Amino acid sequence: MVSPSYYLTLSAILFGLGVIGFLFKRNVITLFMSIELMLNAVNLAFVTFSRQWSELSGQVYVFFVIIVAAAEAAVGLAIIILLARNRQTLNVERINLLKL
Amino acid sequence: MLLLEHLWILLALPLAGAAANGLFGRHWSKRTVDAVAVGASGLAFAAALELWREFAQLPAAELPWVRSYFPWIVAGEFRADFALQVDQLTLVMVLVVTGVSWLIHIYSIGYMAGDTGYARFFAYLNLFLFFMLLLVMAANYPLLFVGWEGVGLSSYLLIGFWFLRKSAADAGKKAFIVNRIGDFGFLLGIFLLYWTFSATDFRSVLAAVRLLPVETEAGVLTAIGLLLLTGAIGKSAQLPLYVWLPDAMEGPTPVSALIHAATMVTAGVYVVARSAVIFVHAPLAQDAVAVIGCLTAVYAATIGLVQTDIKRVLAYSTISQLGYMFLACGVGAFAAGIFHLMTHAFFKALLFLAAGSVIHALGGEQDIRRMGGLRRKIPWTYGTMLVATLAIAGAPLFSGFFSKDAILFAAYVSGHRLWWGLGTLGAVLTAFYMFRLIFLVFHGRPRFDEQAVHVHESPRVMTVPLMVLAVLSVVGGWLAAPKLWGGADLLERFLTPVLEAPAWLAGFAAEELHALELLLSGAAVLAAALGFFAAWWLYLRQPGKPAMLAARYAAPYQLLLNKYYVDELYAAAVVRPLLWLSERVLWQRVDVAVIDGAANGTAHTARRLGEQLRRMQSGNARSYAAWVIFGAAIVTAALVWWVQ
Amino acid sequence: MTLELGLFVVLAAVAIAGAISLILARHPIRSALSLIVVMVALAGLYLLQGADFIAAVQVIVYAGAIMVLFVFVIMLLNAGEEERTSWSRMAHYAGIPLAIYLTVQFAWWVADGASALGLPTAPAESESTRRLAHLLFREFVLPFELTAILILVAILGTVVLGRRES
Amino acid sequence: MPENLLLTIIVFLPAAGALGLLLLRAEDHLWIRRAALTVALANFALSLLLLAGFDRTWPGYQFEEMRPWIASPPIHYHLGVDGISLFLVLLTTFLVPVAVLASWRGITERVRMFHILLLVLETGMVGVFVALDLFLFFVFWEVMLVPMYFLIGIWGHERRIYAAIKFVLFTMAGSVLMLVAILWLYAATGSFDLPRIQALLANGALVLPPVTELLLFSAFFLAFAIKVPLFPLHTWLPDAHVEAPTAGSVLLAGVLLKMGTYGLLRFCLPLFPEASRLLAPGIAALAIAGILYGALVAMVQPDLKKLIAYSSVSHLGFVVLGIFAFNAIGIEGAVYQMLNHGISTGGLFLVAGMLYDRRHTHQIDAFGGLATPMPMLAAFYLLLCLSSLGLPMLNGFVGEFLILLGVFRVEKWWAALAACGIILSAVYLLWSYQRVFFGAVTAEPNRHLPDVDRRERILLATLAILVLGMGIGSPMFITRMEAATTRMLREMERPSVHNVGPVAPERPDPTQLLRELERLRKDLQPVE
Amino acid sequence: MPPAATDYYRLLPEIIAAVFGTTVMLLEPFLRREHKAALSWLGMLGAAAALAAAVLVRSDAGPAFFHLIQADAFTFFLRLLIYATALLVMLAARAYLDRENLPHGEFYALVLLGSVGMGVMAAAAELVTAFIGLEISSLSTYILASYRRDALRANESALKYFLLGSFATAFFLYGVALVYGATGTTRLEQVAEGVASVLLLKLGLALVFIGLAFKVASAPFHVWTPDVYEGAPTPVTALLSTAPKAAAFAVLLRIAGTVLPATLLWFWVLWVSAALTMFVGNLAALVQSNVKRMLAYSSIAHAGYILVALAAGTEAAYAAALYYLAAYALMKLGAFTLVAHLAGRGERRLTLEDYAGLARREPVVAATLSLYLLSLLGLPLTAGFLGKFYVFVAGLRAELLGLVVLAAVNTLLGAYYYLRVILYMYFREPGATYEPAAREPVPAGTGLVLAATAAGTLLLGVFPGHLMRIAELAAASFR
Repeated sequence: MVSPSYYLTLSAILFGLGVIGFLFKRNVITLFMSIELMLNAVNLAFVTFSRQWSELSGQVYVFFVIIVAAAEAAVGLAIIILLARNRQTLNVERINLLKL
Repeated sequence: MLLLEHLWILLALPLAGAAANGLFGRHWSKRTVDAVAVGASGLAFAAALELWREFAQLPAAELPWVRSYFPWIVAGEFRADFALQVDQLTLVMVLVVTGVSWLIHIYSIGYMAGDTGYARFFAYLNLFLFFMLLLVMAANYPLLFVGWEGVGLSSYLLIGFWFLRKSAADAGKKAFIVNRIGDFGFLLGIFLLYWTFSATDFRSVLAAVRLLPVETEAGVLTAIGLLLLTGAIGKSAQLPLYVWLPDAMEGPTPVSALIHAATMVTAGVYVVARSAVIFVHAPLAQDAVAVIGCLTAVYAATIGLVQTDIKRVLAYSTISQLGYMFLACGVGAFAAGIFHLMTHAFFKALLFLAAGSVIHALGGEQDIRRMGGLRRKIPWTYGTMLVATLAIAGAPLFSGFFSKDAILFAAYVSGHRLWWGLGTLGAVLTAFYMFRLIFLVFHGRPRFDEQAVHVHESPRVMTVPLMVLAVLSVVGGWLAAPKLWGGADLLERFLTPVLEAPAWLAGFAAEELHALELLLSGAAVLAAALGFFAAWWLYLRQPGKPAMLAARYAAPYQLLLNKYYVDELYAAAVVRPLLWLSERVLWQRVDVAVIDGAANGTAHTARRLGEQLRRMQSGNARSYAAWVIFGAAIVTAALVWWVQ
Repeated sequence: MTLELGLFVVLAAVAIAGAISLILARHPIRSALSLIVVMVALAGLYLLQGADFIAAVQVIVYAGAIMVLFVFVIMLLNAGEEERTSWSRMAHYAGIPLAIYLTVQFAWWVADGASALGLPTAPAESESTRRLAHLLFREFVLPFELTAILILVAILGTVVLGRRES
Repeated sequence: MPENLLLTIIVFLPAAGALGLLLLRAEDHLWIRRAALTVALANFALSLLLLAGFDRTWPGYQFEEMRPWIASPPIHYHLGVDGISLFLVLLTTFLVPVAVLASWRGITERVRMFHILLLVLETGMVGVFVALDLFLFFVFWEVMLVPMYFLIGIWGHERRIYAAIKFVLFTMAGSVLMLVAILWLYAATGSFDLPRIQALLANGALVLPPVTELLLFSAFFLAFAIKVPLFPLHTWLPDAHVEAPTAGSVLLAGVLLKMGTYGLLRFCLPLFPEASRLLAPGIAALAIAGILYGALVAMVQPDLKKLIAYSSVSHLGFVVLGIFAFNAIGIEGAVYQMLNHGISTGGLFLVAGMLYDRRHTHQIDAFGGLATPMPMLAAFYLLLCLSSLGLPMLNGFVGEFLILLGVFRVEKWWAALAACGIILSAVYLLWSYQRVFFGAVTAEPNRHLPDVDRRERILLATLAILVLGMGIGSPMFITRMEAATTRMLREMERPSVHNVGPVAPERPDPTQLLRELERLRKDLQPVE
Repeated sequence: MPPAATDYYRLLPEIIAAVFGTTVMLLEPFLRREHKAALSWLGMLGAAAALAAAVLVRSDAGPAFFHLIQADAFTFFLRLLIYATALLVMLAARAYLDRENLPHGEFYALVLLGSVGMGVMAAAAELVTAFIGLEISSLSTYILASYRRDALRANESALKYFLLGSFATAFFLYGVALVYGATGTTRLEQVAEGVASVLLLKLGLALVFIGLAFKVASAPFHVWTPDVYEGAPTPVTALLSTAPKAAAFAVLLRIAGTVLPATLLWFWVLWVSAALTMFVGNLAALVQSNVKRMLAYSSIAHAGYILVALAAGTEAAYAAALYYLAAYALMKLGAFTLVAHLAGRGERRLTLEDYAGLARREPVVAATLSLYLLSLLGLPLTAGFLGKFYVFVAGLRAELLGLVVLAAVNTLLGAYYYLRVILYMYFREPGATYEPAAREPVPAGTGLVLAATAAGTLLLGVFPGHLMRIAELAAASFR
């Protein structure tokens, strides 16, 4: 049986990669994907802990997270589309009308 | 006993006059103004006479006679009442003040006739009389200080009476400020008195001082004495605070006569005499009085030698004579000081009024180099002024002869030969510059344009006071005349209950003293004669000589002419540095640069920090994320590692 | 090395590779596909841990629905390769190092903390999906219903944002 | 003392009046002025009732009102006056109508707002002097900033904005720390009630560690010192004074500065006697520095108002010095000097304002020879100058004299140094007077300036009467302060471990004892 | 055992809001264009009904839905705050939507549904429930921020808000997972009971804090705030700066109050964060010339003051924090509503210059805005002062002298820029940008909001007792 710490370490690494991605990417869509990656890492942690504690509630949480992710995706992509239409760019670096 | 019970009436009369003329005088005719002002001062004089009468009937046990009218300052345990007192000293002062003042009021009717500020002038004059009476009648030091400052105020107002002239306004301001410097000391003296005796009224303080031993070295009484002396120096224009008095001649001449010769400037002498007990118990302070008086007497006389403004000569003469009074007090002859104060009031007032009459006659000319030969044109003026000159020079049987003689005698007998010597030298100088004045003004040839100036004798209203004063200048000294044949000085005897009798008298036998008296009188007369002849020689016999001498001894002459450059010295050493310090350092550096700079700097720093923070807000979402990560790193590290 | 461990290693490697590829890929489509790979790998890991239902949902909803949406949007917007614009200095000099640090540090801490937990005490449950359903509709009925509102909001959002200007 | 509402009415009548002004049309300038004047005068009349009902023998607070306001934390609406605050209240209510009259001609824009602010300001000012609850005090203290900010900012002169901001920020810089100190005291005592906290401190129920006391004292002191203003925290003052409209300057100099010195007396000394004593030499040094510095800088000001402002720095230095003499003479002198300064400096600003109304400048250079066209104004101004420079028989002398006398008993050199200020005050006042009024008229526009009109004459004559009256009749005022001052000084003698000195046994006064019991009973009543 | 009626009863306000929100949404397509504005009445009715329900439910405090939520006094306080805010925002938005020609129905629906999420956050006694509440509120506010669809700034604001918000939420969620892992539960009451791994719990709580700190905009997680607040439609900014913030604070408070380890763990972080937040907010606000952005920075600063109370960590401090939240909501709502009105069509007039001489043109408006600003500054007799007062007292009682002094100093910084706005309105003459024609009367709804908030600001400033009593009861519910 694989130690939960392996899974958790993996989840931490994926979460971290999501964070790195958020910083590294410029395209707002990929930025958003990085967030999805982070959520996935969280899900992995939930599932692992769920097994750890023999508690199914962890899996319920994952279910919720997925729903949330879906809702977020819908809204987020809608915002992105709107923005792309209005500004003709997806580069987050160019979206800096508001500053200082 | 109306006036003894209601001493305030004496004060109320001139105050009412001042208030009436000050508030409504502008709308009144000249006659009404005259009536009010002269009436007020005349009534005051009458009241003073009545007071004298009533006073004479008082049993000695009731002296000093004090009446308290209302509490004036009460705080904590401190209490100063509005209390007036009468004793012999006060009475002499009151009589001199009201009498001379009344005469000068009358004189002013003529002298000021053409002035636009007629009512204002008389209001000020009455106000002065009020404060002067308050000064001499006050029963405690704080109230005396009221009069003290009050006469200073009146002096300020009257010097600057012709305020359109900058020099007049300047002079008034200067007088007030220099006096304030003295008052600073006076005030501290009062504080020290209160600190020492927990009282400020004369009766308690002086009684307490009598119980103390004579201080052989500097102690609290010495300190009090010196502080009071500081005040007196300011008010009586002694070294080094005399500088305001010559400038004060910017005021109308009656003012110079009343305030800057006869009365106000003698307030310093009055205070020293009033505090005689203190000075007697503090020999160091008393010596200081004498030294200052002596030096001033000679110093001012030397300057008087070469001055060319008729009023300035008289001003320096006043300073010099005040020095004599100080000298008298300093050697313990307070009564002599007061005596000289009185005679001086007569002849110096007369001199000024006569000088005013001359100026009047010449249409405002004050420079003696442009006078001359007036003797026949204004005989009354000439006659009275001559009388006064003889009095001040110490011609035998004139009042000044007796009073000055008493002072020099005291100086000599008390063992201060040097001071006597200096005093006698001063007498020579006095005689010299006074006769120089007389000769230059009234004798010789007119040095003014006789066509342009219509010389005329002054009206009766001006000459009558001159005559009265001339009489007084002659007879004023006869109170002491008995001394010449071994009798007692009547005034001195009258004043003795108040003033300490000089201790050194005890060491001499009466005959011995009398002999000495005659000897010293002779010396004084010789001194006066010397001065007279020198003046006669230089200004009548050899009129070209003075200019020659001035050319030969240019440096000393210039030094004297420029009054030893003291005004310039003060300006360079005190006034300008202070202005520079205030403007350049305190205001522009400390205030603007340092303090405001610090305040604005703080604001500026805050704004700069704000700008920095603002730059954080680059508008770039990725950098925002970086901030979040930055915070996350810190928070997690803090929680995991640092917090237990 | 058990089968489980072997599978874990393989899946974990795939997931990490996918994640890195997501970051490094310059075209959004590639990134999206990488993410799908990660998700599928994760689904495998869920299976490994006995979370069958979640694994299924992961594939169907996440990989299937959400990612399709992403791809669709990428196509719709005709997003090309990422521009290489200048870095924000903050993100460059502080952000990236810090993010890498955080990754390592998190992994370290989590591994450290998880080792304290030890191994699961009970074996994986049978019929977990049924129990899951019970949980979902009893104990967690509130969040469940709340997600309904969430979705309502999302719908509303797309309507608001996507509606043509009238 | 029966419960009555007099103080409440005096505090809030102006505010109510301000609301009333809202009912008038904004264009009705004359009626607005009249209404404001009526309210202000009515309030002055009411405050005279205080004087009438004041019991000069009773050392505690009078006309007390105490009502619960906020339950948690326990904050009371607690008002009261004693001999110290009584006259400050009177001064305030007196100066407000003066300010209204002073603005009669000078203020022509936004007249309604101006008077509303003026009246609101009055509420704040009176409130500060009568509040006995620390919280309430702070409320009034801060609230009064706002109208002043507007008064300076809207109706001020060229640099009004800078001055207004500076005024508020300086004041707030002190008051925020004071707030912290007040709250700290609350945290320590559970009460905001000044008498109660004082009682706790006095009977030893609460002992502040020396460092704490020092910190608390400093926090309070800073707030008050800025307000006074004590050198070197004074730089807001010249700016605020110069830029403020006449009414603002009058109230600023007349009342607002007194809040600082009043605060020192009401809070710093009784609450933190040890710290006060410890820091007294330093504070006295600052006060003396302020006296001399203010005078010297005043001397070289080219702007009349600025000159008067710096003279305030100098004068208030005297007041602070007197307070820190810790004896009845000095403190009574200080309180009296507060009143005097309010009147004479208020008056000076008034005249400066009248000159401004005519010439629209404060530059001394622009004047000269004004005594010729306007002799009455010159006379009044001279009187005020003389009062300000402490001429005996005028009010200023009594205060300065007592202060110096009180200080002299403590430390001779302080008094000696401070007395130099008396010389300097003569210098700058007379010099400026000469430059403004004496000499020939040089500038053409000055030649035909109108002399004082009826309104101005009434104003100035009132002030002149006060100046004279207070110079002669000072016991009428000071005897009423006596009891409160003595009480305060007694409160400073705390039975502490640090100084167990011989304290003269008090002669017990049966009626006083009863009163003490009465107040103790009141204090012990449970809150809510 | 399915949830009983009491469970639903205790959630009644949220249910009502959700029902009304849905109804508004469903009705919208069926109404004619000119009638759609009427939906605002329905929306407001919903908020009012939710408020009424909150009062109703108050008497029946207790847990519901298997301890996922707690309908206690604390929840009650926040429900009042949230639904009242929602009500006022809808009232104020009506005129704004008309002016900007924006659709009505969805706005009200989103506000109502969003407030359901916030209500859930306030009530949540379990982290995942709180998360879902947070998501509901976040999603609706993302959408609202972008409500002016064709305005570039609004788009950008929404995008930044969305990206960074989701990013931070992920942190929060990861924290929840770790807490779950460390303790086997996400129910707050049980978290402290069985801690299996302290390290994981610490990390988890740290991440939870980060997520929430982002939402309350405490430094250095505040960076998104100015941009988002500036870009969003102003009524939305009013909402953003108040209700979601309050809800996030509610979660923070509930965790800090219920989970003992959190209280201890967070202390220093809260301390530093409070100090930093105040300074960052105030200092940056000093140099703003855009009023809306300045108010955004001021929001940051105010979060700092509330964090002072959180750091104090006593019951009185929590009460103070709640009071502050209410006071803050009042003045911020008022201020932003006014800014929205003054900005004019297209939100063009937002700079200080545009405010120059406002007092001349619209004295009442200027006076009202001054009131809000003075309250934000913390001048006595306003709600803002008492908020600060309570916070300071609590801080001093918890012996946080240093932090309180810093807060006091910050008040001074705040004075500068708040007074500067007043200065422009009163002391300056109208500038070049002023167009006399652009003057618009205050719409009735806006006026009502202004009247209510102004009255509230004054009332809470003079008689804070009543609200404080409720706040104290609320804070006592963690006992």
